[in-house]
Amino acid sequence: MPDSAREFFSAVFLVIGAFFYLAGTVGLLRFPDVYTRLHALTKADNLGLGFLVLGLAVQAESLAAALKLLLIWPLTLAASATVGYLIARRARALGISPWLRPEDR
Amino acid sequence: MSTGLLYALAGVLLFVMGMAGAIIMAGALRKILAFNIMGSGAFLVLVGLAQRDGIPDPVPQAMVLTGIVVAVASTALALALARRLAADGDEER
Amino acid sequence: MRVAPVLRRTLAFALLWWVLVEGSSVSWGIGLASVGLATFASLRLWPPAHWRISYAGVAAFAGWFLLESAKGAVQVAALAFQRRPDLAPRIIEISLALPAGAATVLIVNVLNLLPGTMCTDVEGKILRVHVLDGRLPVVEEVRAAEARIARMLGVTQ
Amino acid sequence: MTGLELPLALFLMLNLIAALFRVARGPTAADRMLAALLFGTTGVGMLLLLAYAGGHPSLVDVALVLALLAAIAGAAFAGRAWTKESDDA
Amino acid sequence: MNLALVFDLLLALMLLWSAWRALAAPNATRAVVMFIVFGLFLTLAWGRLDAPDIALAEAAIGAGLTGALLLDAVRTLGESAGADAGGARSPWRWPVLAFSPLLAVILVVAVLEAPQQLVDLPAVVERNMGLSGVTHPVTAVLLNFRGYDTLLEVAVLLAALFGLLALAQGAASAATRESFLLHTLARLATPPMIVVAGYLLWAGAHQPGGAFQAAAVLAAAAVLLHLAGLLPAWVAPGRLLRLGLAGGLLVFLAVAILPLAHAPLLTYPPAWAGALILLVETALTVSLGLVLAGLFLFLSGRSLRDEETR
Repeated sequence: MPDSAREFFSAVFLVIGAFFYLAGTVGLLRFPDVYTRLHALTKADNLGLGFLVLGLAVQAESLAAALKLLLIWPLTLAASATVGYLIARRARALGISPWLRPEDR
Repeated sequence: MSTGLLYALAGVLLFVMGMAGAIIMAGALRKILAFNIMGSGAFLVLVGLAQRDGIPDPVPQAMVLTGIVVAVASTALALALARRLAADGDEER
Repeated sequence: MRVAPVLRRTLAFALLWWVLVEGSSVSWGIGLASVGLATFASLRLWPPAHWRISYAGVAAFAGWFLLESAKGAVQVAALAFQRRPDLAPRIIEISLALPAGAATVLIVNVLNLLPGTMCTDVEGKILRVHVLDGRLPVVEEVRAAEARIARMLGVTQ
Repeated sequence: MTGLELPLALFLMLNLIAALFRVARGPTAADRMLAALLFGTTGVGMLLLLAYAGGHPSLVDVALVLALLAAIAGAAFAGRAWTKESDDA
Repeated sequence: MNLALVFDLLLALMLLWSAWRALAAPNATRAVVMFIVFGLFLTLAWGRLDAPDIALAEAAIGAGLTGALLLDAVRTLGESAGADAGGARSPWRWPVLAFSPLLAVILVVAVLEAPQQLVDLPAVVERNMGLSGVTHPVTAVLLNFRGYDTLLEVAVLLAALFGLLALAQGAASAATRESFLLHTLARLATPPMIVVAGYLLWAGAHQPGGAFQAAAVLAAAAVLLHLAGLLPAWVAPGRLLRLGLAGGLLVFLAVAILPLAHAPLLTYPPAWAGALILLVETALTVSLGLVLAGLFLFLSGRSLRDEETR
């Protein structure tokens, strides 16, 4: 790939990544309870990191360097999924009841 | 202002904050946290001040690296002391 | 002990080492030692099981997973940017068909990353799932995820 | 280097700050545990961007270590100290 | 305005904010959480200061060890140990609060007015790199130019562990049966952690990394295994563990003393320096990993209070 095309794809992926981070943060700020906030962080931020890693891997100098970047993503996914579960379970153990729509209550 | 100088100044403020905390705070755990913050401030000053011209300086970096490891060891020792103190306090009661 | 899993794991950790050192070939000594130690630790912590993992299944699963996790993020983004987030959360209970152990762990992890589901509890075969939008056909999606995992690991449901 | 790395690192920093203020406010103990998730995603992302923004390439290794260990802080948060009392004050 | 400067300013402010919250939070758990967040910001700051070696150590120790250590302490000491954040009862409160800004101003002026260094240390290190046996300056300083600092530091770590062993009393808690998800993660993540530790040890010779960082990752693996209930807390060190704990120091000492016949302490012959440093670093990685893990595993769950309630 020529360098200009690489830079273009890299920039596109990075911006998409940043968008999902923003979505995660907005969700965290606006969602009503800890369970919904968990959804925001475990889904949006993780995809944000995925795109960010992809955007940087496009720029990487060697295949191994790119793979090293891409390796970080599944590691974070595994950690996020596990920690998300631990927090949700803990929240239930603490007796925090989930937020419901007024008509569902 | 260079990056090094900025973090050195932040380090000064952290050091003073940690020192005040270590004197004022009552709980053992808070005192330990305050000491750690104080130490981190000193580390930032060490490295930041040496690099205020923007040239990385390996000597303070190596010192701080060992400092961090010693800090975690002393934190563990201090926590062990705090536990022993709490346990002895319970016995006297 | 069978040789194949040992070889497979050694190869995987050697690949990890190659990626970490970014292809450098200096000083393989430490590399060999740590790959050996890692393989030993992995065999101790996770003795080889008698699954028949299908590689085509893994590839298909990975593609599906990437697509679904993108969907999940888009769903969250859409909800987050709505003027009034249209959430209809509820907690549902699903009885798992997958065998206990690794397959269950995998489905819990996968559900946490897939659109609109977040596991809060596992009791035996009962899975309690927090759902972002209870109006969507979540149970069907969980069943589909189960089927894919079963196919990939070669286990019967 | 596309020139976007540093602005995006700054953008992630602003995200992290907003999220942390939210998380620190609670109201429940579980909300505060969400800080552990921010470590793994936003922290790692920022380190990677800094590495490619002309910083040291070794910051990728730092991000890798953080990603590998992110679960420990989370496990310690969720598994160890939280009780109902730590929520009241 | 310069974006890098904005980033640095924000980061510095967040350092101060998280440190402040760690001191002023209303209960111990929240204080510890903010302290862990402080560690994350500190990692980023080291990255900005072109100090990836320190950032690596801070990331590994901050995320892997400090949090677990402090949260465990909160559990055994109880929230009361960290209570009274305001310190309203301390007679020193007002004098200290009045004096602190003054001290801050004095120190800030001192930092701003600090004279230039008389010796240009980076240049000196640079000139002597050829003799060090490695190509990464921080490792050269740690294990060659200022090797005796590192030697004594390892001794200090060991002393801290002995002190902790002497203090720890009561029964160590058995491994708790944790969530099966964490269990799985720990079993899956430990082998890659070993490879990463090996990589960091390998990296030390020519790029950021080395024994300390590798040891911190190994210790973190042990902490994760313990948190997941796979590794019980250590009660008393057996013979093998004792050898492992002290081995690094012994190898370092042997390497330091051997050239004494024809050179001062800790001068390696340049031809051998690389190999000797690798030997010392490998031994240190194992020993320091065990020492750091021991700091958590010997202490974990021990408290008389637990026994009384039982």
